[in-house]
Amino acid sequence: MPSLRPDQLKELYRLMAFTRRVDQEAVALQRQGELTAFPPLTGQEAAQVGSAYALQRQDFAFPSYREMGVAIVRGVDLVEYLRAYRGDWNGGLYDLYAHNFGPIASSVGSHALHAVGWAMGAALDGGGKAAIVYFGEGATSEGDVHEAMNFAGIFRAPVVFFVQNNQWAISVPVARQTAAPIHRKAEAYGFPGLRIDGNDVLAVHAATAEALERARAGGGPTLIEALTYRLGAHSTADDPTRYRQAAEVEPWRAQDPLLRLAAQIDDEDFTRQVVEEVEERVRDLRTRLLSAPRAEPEEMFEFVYAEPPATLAAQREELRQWHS
Amino acid sequence: MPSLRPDQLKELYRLMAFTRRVDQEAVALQRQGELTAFPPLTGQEAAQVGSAYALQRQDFAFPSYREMGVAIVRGVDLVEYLRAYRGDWNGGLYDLYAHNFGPIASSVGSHALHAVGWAMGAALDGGGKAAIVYFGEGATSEGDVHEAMNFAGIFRAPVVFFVQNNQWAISVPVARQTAAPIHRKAEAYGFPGLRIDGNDVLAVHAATAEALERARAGGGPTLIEALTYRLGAHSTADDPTRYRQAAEVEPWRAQDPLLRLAAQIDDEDFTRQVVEEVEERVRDLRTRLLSAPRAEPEEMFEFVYAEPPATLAAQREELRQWHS
Amino acid sequence: MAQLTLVQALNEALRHELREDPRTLVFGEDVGRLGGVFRVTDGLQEEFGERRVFDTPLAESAIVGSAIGLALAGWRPVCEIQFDGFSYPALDQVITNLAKYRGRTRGRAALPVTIRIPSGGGIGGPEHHGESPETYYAHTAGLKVVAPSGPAEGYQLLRAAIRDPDPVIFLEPKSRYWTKEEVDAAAAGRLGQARIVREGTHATLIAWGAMTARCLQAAEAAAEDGVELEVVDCRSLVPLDVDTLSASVRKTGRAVVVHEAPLTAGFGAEISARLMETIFRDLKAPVLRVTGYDIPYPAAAVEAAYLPDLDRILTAVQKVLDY
Amino acid sequence: MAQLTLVQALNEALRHELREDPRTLVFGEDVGRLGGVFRVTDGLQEEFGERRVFDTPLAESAIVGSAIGLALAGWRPVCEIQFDGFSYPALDQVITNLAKYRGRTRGRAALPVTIRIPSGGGIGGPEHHGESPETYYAHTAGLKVVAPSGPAEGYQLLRAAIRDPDPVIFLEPKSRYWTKEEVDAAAAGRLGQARIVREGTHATLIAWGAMTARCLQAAEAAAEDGVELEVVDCRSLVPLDVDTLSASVRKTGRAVVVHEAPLTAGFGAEISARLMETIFRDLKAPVLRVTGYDIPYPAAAVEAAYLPDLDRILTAVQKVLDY
Ligand SMILES: Cc1ncc(C[n+]2csc(CCOP(=O)(O)OP(=O)(O)O)c2C)c(N)n1
Ligand SMILES: Cc1ncc(C[n+]2csc(CCOP(=O)(O)OP(=O)(O)O)c2C)c(N)n1
Ligand SMILES: [Mg+2]
Ligand SMILES: [Mg+2]
Repeated sequence: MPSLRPDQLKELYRLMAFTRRVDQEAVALQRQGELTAFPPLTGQEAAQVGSAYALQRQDFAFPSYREMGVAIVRGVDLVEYLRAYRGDWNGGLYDLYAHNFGPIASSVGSHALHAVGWAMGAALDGGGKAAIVYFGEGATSEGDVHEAMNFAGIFRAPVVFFVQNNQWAISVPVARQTAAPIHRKAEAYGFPGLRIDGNDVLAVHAATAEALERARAGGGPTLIEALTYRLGAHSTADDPTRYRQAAEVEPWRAQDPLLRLAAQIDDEDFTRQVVEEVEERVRDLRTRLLSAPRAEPEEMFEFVYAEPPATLAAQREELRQWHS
Repeated sequence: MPSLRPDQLKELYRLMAFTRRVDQEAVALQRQGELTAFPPLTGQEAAQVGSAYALQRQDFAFPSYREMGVAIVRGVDLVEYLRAYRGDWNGGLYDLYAHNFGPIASSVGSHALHAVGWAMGAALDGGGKAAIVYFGEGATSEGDVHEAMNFAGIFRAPVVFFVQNNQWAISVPVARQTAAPIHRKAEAYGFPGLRIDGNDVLAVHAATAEALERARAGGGPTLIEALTYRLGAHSTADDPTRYRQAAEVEPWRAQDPLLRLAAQIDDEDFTRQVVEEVEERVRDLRTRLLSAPRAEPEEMFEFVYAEPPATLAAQREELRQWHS
Repeated sequence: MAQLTLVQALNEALRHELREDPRTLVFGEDVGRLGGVFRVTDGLQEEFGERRVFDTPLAESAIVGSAIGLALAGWRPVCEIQFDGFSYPALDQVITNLAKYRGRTRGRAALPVTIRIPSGGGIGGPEHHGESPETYYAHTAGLKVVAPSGPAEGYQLLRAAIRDPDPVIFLEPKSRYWTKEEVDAAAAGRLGQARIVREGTHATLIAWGAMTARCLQAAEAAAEDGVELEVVDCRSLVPLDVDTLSASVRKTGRAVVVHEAPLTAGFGAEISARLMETIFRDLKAPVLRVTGYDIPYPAAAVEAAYLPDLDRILTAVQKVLDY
Repeated sequence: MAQLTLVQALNEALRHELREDPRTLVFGEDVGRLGGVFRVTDGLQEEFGERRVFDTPLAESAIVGSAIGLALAGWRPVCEIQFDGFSYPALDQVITNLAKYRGRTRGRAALPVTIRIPSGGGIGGPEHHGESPETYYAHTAGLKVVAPSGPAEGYQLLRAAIRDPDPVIFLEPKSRYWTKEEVDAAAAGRLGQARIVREGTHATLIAWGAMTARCLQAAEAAAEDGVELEVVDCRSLVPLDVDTLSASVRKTGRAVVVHEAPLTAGFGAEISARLMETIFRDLKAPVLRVTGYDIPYPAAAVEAAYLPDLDRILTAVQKVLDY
């Protein structure tokens, strides 16, 4: 893998800084009652941005609920993304095919199988594409994630399982999820597994780029365990002080992926400028989000079937009458 | 582990020979219309008898649908066992607690979790007991088996996962179940996994005894992959010539676990005598099975709830009237 | 036109769709080399190759989950779950994802997935091989649920299910697999229409899947006593053709719904409730249900006593007639 | 006697049972150190230790499957599934094993397992956090299905569920978690009895869980117009107290069933069918259903339009009155 050019490092920094700032804004918006809930990712920017940056246009990313950083790299409109957390539409309002970025998946683990199926389909179509699926270390306990990795191994599906081991699944520490290192789980499926420093964006990028390239070339799946840390709460409904000590969090703050990349770039003018840019973009995002039209009740009937069965059409009609 | 005494070898041989002969008889009974279906185990006697022979009274065995050899070692009455395949009662008519042998489990893989739960419970009660759960290599693809092993690893449950890798899951070869050796899967869960010659009853016994002993002593779970071969059909409803060549089967016939043990014992009088004993016992079994009372329709209401809800009681009453 | 068993008719339907649409895939446990434990996929791998017809590892959730992913990549998966009782490990994928994906993506990701499930009892199978899971699916909004009653229906409905843009749960009545019937390979099916299988005037029997034939037998038996029963085959539970059902019962004034699944919260309850809601004034008697009992599907030796039989059906008919 | 929220009442019930029976265990995701995402298990790990109250890995099938094994070893597991929408990965264990084990072992292995599931909508949750899965369980023979409507009910029914020798699915109405009510810690509950929450003469509203309170509100609103509605809280869906329900509707002649789950094959259909079967002659109008729509549970912003509200309930009441 060729290492990244300086302008690419800066691009990564911009993306990560923007991710961080939107994350904070989303938490604030929730406190202000503008979002119903939000799962912040602060601390995991390198893992998300670094891995997504390795994707090509034709690749497909399957996120869980915490991958706003990936959404940003994929160019998803954040109004359409955040309206999921505003309670306007489950899964988000963006077009998954416009950016090859799947809907927000809130049920832990089950989307891993969709990534594998998509990758099998891409391979049937002749290859040259890869899927990446994101989930946490907690998700590795679910049967679906096992079945997904097993299918991927058997069908040599072009898919990268990208595990953000952020040490916690709500209040449950990783030591309660598995008695083995997560990256070792790949041995059960016959493909490579590796553990990387998930707060080092360059390491993340390099490992992911290599795994994706192998997948596109027909070399099969890879499991990447990115060691990182969720610095904030599990979600805005969560109070992490109930289950972890500040002393545990502190060392991870020193590993803040943004600080680490900034130190590498070592250009204070640039970082200062990014802060401004980002503020501006977030202001704009906020305005657009808050002025976006709210969901209309009738819309909930819209997309369930290609054509609504008679009973459903009647129900929609009933609702229309209530609301007119 | 102390090696087995000569009389124990002979006991093993008796058990295996009896298992083989009942297996053949069961297939014959099915052909005669006396059983609805039967999944023969011929070829897997060493794996089943050798492992079950390592159990102690207080241990608990959770079988799948093919573990008649284990049932025999546990002292389960075969009339009560085979009546499951006669269509009289799902799961078998034996008392699971009389021999610490669970009901016949036909849904692949899901019983692994029961073994783990039982083992967790035994550990909570102070240890000194172990569970063993039997399933095939095909079952390792199921999410439940993964969740079971993962729980076992986390809770250090005293349980042995005994996989009979008989090369086939109906028509699907092991190469289509997993891209990794099965015993290596233990690495994903942080406990030992080993592969043994499943047609060598002494090797099977030794490995299982050691794993059980470790479990009883609080040393946690073990995964044992016993390499063996299903010489017969998947079940009496199956025609293996549709998916495998005779040439594949032949070498495994040479590895027949009964022949191998007979060669070790090397006592023709003994083996001849066993044949006679076994014939006698099978005749008796056949008579008892065919003269056992058939299931009564009304019984199907009996054990669903501790006390039947009113609707169910009414349904039973309705049926009683039909059948009187 | 040919005389085909249901197994053969379904095989023909799959073959037809595999030929017509190169994006159609068939997969599941033992569907490839073996051709399925019931031989419904017999010969398909030979004809269409291992790329399009393949065996999967033994994992139902993965079968459905990967079908979703394949559909997202533009394929049209037809997957098999080997038996009714083994469809449950995939329920989460079905409820959480298959049924919701179209909505979740605002219609962008249609999932034209067909899940074939040999269902129902009556063939002396072991535990978990005789269940009728239709309620679980019918209650899950976002799915279509189809239950053919014989070869001709099976052929047409399976082709329609595969072509349908929405996910379809296709419940094959395994006790009817070996029944023969004329099948017209040209006839195109449509989902969502019930069928009057026999006309009658005194009461309506409503069924689907294997119970349709049993209701026909009951109607024949009743006819000997001068009672003319109308028999309606729902064919599809979702969408349910309430119009055809209620038109029939409006005419006869009486109805008995027959199904194999347990009574409580079985789909018969939905039909009963719907009939009451739509044609209460025309009902001369309560809609009755003849169903499996509220117990797990029993062992082979007693399944005949569990399944609705002519006696139970005719007794219910007598009740609604005498009401 | 104390004023408790439903969360506190359930916490008290768990505490009580953990104290009384040393074989009782509480486990699930986040129930230990955190005390549950809704704090229902708050403080239990402190009081009873990590042996009896513990966090599990994130795997619902394993939670239920290991509960079965623990019950086989003589323990009395009370496990939590964090939300309705995450109970589906465990459906196979529930249907295939939990519900069938007693029968399969001819009564030797009773499984006194209680599965608590915070259920239903109305709290602005994300996807999968607002579903009402009762039909899936009620249709599964071998289970009991309990759905308390408030703190007092919750306390008594949870204690009864834990003591029950059969597996119980315990659906907690999460939108009622923070409602306060007098709770009598001495009162023993019994499963299988409905309760007349409000007496009335013109029509009967039938509900369970969170919809009970909504029906009470509807009854109060109707009373202002001189319409006296009887409100029945089913409390338990299996066993269903058909006697209490039909006695009420026999008296009023009219009924409306209200639930959050989608209409089609929802449990309202069962109640409707049962009422028709038992008291057809006494019905002055068809039993109507006011339910969620036949769509996946929608996003927070529109859930109020999805859930039965006073307008929809009172319109249905008007319909049965005008019939
Ligand atoms: C199937 C399922 N079970 C439970 C939950 C509730 N839940 C939401 S997030 C979460 C923890 C997930 O932890 P992890 O996989 O490590 O991801 P992280 O939240 O740390 O990103 C849980 C238990 C869920 N969403 N889905
Ligand atoms: C959950 C589930 N899916 C499918 C089946 C159908 N089935 C019965 S046995 C079998 C193959 C099992 O293979 P394996 O686990 O290797 O055990 P073996 O039969 O070889 O002993 C299959 C697919 C089942 N019983 N349960
Ligand atoms: Mg995590
Ligand atoms: Mg096998």
